[in-house]
Amino acid sequence: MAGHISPKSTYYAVFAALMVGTAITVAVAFVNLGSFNFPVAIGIAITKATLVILFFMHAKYSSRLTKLFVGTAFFFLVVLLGLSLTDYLSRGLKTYPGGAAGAGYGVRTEAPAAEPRSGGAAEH
Amino acid sequence: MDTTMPVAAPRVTYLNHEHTVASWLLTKDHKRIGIMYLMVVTFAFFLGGLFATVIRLELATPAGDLVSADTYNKLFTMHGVAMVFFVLIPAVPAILGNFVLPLQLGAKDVAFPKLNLLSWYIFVIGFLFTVYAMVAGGVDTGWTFYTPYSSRASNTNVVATGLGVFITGFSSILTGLNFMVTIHRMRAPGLTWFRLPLFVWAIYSTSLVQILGTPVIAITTLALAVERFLHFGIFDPVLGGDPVLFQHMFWFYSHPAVYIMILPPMGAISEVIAAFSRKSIFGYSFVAFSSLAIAIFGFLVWAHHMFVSGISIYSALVFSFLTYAVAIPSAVKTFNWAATMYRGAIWLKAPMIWAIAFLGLFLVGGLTGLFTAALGVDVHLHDTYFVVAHFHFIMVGGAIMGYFAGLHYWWPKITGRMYSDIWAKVAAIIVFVGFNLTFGPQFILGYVGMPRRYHVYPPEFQVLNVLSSAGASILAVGYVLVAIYLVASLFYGEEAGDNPWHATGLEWTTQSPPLPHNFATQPVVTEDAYEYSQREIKVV
Amino acid sequence: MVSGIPLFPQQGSTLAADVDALYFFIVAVTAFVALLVTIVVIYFAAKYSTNDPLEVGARIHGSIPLELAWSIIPFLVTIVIFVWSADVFFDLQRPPDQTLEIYATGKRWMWKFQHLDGQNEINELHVPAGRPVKITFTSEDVLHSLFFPAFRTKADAIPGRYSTVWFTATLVGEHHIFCAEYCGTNHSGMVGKVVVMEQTAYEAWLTGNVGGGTLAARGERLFSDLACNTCHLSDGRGRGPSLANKFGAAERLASGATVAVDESYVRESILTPQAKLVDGYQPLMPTFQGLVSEENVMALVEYVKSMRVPSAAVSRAEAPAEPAKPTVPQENR
Amino acid sequence: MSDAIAAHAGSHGTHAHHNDLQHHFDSLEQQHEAATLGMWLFLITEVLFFGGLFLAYTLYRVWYPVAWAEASRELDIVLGAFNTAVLIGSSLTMAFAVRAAQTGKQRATVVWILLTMALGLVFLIVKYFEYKEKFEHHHVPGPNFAFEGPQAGPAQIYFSLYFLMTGLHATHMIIGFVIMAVIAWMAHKKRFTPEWYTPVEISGLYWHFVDIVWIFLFPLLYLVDRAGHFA
Repeated sequence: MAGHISPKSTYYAVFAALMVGTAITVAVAFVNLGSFNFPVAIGIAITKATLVILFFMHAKYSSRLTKLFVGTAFFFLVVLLGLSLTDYLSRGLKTYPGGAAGAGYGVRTEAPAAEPRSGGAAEH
Repeated sequence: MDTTMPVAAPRVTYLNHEHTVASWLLTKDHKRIGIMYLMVVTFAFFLGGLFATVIRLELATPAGDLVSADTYNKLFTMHGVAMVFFVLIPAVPAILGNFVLPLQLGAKDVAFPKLNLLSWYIFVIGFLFTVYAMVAGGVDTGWTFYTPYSSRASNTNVVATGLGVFITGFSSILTGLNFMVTIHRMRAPGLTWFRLPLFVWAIYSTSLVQILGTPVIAITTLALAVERFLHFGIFDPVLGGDPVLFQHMFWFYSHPAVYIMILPPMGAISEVIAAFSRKSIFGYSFVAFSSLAIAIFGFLVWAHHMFVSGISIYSALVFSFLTYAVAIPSAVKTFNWAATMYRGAIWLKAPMIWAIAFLGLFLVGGLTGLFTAALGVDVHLHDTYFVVAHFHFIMVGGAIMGYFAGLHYWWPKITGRMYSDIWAKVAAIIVFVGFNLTFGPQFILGYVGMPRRYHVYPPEFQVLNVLSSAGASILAVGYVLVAIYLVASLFYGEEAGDNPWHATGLEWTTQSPPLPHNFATQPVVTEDAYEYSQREIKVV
Repeated sequence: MVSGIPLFPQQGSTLAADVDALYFFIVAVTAFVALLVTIVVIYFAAKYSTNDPLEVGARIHGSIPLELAWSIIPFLVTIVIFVWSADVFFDLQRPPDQTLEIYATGKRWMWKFQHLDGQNEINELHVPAGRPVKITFTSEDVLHSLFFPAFRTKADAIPGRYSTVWFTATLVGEHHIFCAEYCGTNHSGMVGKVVVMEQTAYEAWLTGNVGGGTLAARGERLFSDLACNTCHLSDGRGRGPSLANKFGAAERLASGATVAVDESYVRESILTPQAKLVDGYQPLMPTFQGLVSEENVMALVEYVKSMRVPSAAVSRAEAPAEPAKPTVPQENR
Repeated sequence: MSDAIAAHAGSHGTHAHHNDLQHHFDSLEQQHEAATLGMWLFLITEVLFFGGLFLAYTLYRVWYPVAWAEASRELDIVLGAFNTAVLIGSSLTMAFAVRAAQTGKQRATVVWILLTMALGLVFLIVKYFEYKEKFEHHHVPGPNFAFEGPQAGPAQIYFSLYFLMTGLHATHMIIGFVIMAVIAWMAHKKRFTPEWYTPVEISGLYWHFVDIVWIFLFPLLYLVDRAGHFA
């Protein structure tokens, strides 16, 4: 059974990239990007995780079936988060004149429209 | 492909090659493990049935005159927990799947036999936890464990029950994992994906749901346990938490769990209908892929349990639409089963009678789902007896009837004995009639407004409730009858022979009961499943 | 005895007939499919039955056109049901502009209703026929669900936030109120009745059951008892924002976001004042969590609502007569 | 999954060609593929297991940004970053352990695994001191929870999630530590060859996964609003 044997240099390179990624994510956290801090942090984490999966876990050299399973896991994770958030992110939308669906959900980040009570568009 | 070897009597079988208790408790043989699941699940089934009996007796009158309100609440909770987690979810995958799957694949065992045994022990430990919770005072949250009632208000054994469910979940995950690897890596030479029996496709799809869904219920019950036990706050509205989040997480598993219950029986039904129509299944690839489609789409519809729970109405719209999408593959399966019977040579033996009864009840169960998926109607029907009737038609009329069809079909292979065909048919008819009488009136009860989980109810609902209770007593007779003649067959049943149904499929090519390692020689597959008319030229 | 079996619930509201029409449409569709498949299966089982175990069936493997037909046709039918049901659902979820408002609280195991004119009821609710009624409610402990079978509507009562149901009752008489979400020991005892009365009888009932002033008046008393008025000065010079004309407006928050001031937001501001701080004010307000009951919060909410200058608050005397069939307002007016 | 390892570790089949081949497999290749596939499936389960907590985290972070910002500042970013580096380092040593097993360097395999375990231990010790600090500051959710200011309620939700997420992660670390001890012992007994090193590989998969979880937990828990947007 001949598994793929990566050269040591690959592992050192991935390790270096992960450490740099850690440094960047800490540094960026201290820069005020407004509401973009969260997505940037997640983006860096996803990149780091991808490196670990591809090289340390040899997914890059694995069968198509293994790759499919890795994709499946993340697809259903997105389903869990995404479909739940269809509820939470649309609760602030107007359901009837002057009301939103739940406690203080009618919050939005942009300036209010001229017409009061026109309902919010999104959460924070 | 007759690979059976003539063996001098008494034959060596998986049942008689070892006799000690240890040879059972430490077995790595998938067939023996299947039987061990059968024992525990049957016990849980009659335990849950006992709770149901008391529930129906109590509801025969509008007043709460048989048991107290607290006792009643515990009864329906424990009925739900026992039936859902310890009967419906393990019944077909863990019993029939364990026994039949490696045989159908032409494998010597599942991929990880020790893991398989470990799964059984985990299952039993989880069950013991739950039984302990029941014996030590019971639990009264409903099997849905909604917060904040379960985390703050109830003063019953929520944590112990939750841990029982948590532990059992790992058994389910590991079984699914084991089967999935087995199907990928242990198929006999020549057994390509599109030659697989449809039962294998169903088990594969089920395993996918078990692997993807069960961890979410595990983390949900764990979060509930720490919230209740250590006073953490994750769903606690007092701290600003959202009780509805619990429902999202709970149903992310518990809706697909319905497909863990119903997909494997659907697979068994495909086997039975093809075998007793002596015909290739109609639209093989459509039936096969509809299993996968149900498994995947099943994860996209969970919030249809929450249309009046305070979710956004736009989200409700999305989930209602997706729910209709998942209805289609189930409909496709049903139509294909009916079409399979067209110009078949239909042999009306007991398994086929159970399968036809399944078709009738599953049809009603599936179609009434169209009501509860319809937003405008569900606002009225939600949490009424209509829902109770609907899911019993799916879970009992569908899953349990399908399980019985499969059990009757493979019983001669499992035990080597044939039960009484006539009694089996009588039992099927009794169960069918009793079932309809029990749950049919509940549709009307729900529509006229009787909420579920009611210990006492307004007197105008009594007549329908009495009908339902009467039906339940008929149903109970039917189930006890099944237990009697199946047990009797072990002692008085005729030798079944290796292939009493003249069916295709590798499991029928070995002896009954099978050899300890399944096959005398490695089977090789050269044709599609269900090739009854194999000598004729294949035309599609 | 048999005549006493209810097969159909009473149609007690304007929307009940709409729900029932959809219900019977689905009954028709499903009954047709169920009968069709049942007849086909029984016919095949009878016609092709054999006792020769070695006989084999015909060599048929499937048919793509049939598969497509019985996938696409049911899908189209379900789309019809989906669209229709969504329409009914939106009617059920969106009350008209002008409604008679009632507040309710669920707690184990009773429903408490508060009328704007100060009448309080437990497990009994008097409403006039022919006028849209909107109930704003919450729970003090666990989940409940306020269910009016005769009006075909229900919604869960969730601790920590407000839910609403609305209906225009049409059938004078008494109808059930149920708790539909399991809530513990006496869940099945958490029932009541809604008494639908003719307008004149309703007026008489209201005057015969006057409580201690209107709900808003009770809220005003609480407003000073709890010393809210020491900061929330109406001229806007207080340490807290003026509440005059606030209800229904959009409030700018310290975080830069804006929030629509509705019942839920007022409730949240009383119980967790720091959650959505108004722009330009210090986070000085203490929480009233645990100090004010949900019923009193509702009185305060109603008082804040009454501070609108051209009062649009609907009270019994000045409410215009509503048409029996309310029109659903346009999305953005 | 530890059983999957044990299944391979403990069985000595009667087949002459290789004593690590179990009777129900036809070849070592098939056995290896089955084991790695099983481990990947188990990791899918793990993704969804933590996924439920990520859902709760995302929801409440969106709802309570200020509480999240304030509560997160109670965590020690230096310790968090240090532990991140330690775990990434342990992933590197684990990768080298697998490589050593692949190339038949049995001595090196043992050394790399022991290094991996040492780094894991360092992580857990640091975590212990972090937890201890939380106990002392009454940041453990429950009746004794204390948090200054108006955000106490949502902050308690934050710390509930913090302890659940890091606690489950630490539990996985401890399980991984035990698995590594078994693998190190097996490697010491020269049980692995370039033809058969499956247990090292699939334990490595598990270890890397635990590392990945931390790669997400670190920014999610420690780095919320360090820039002071919601200060």
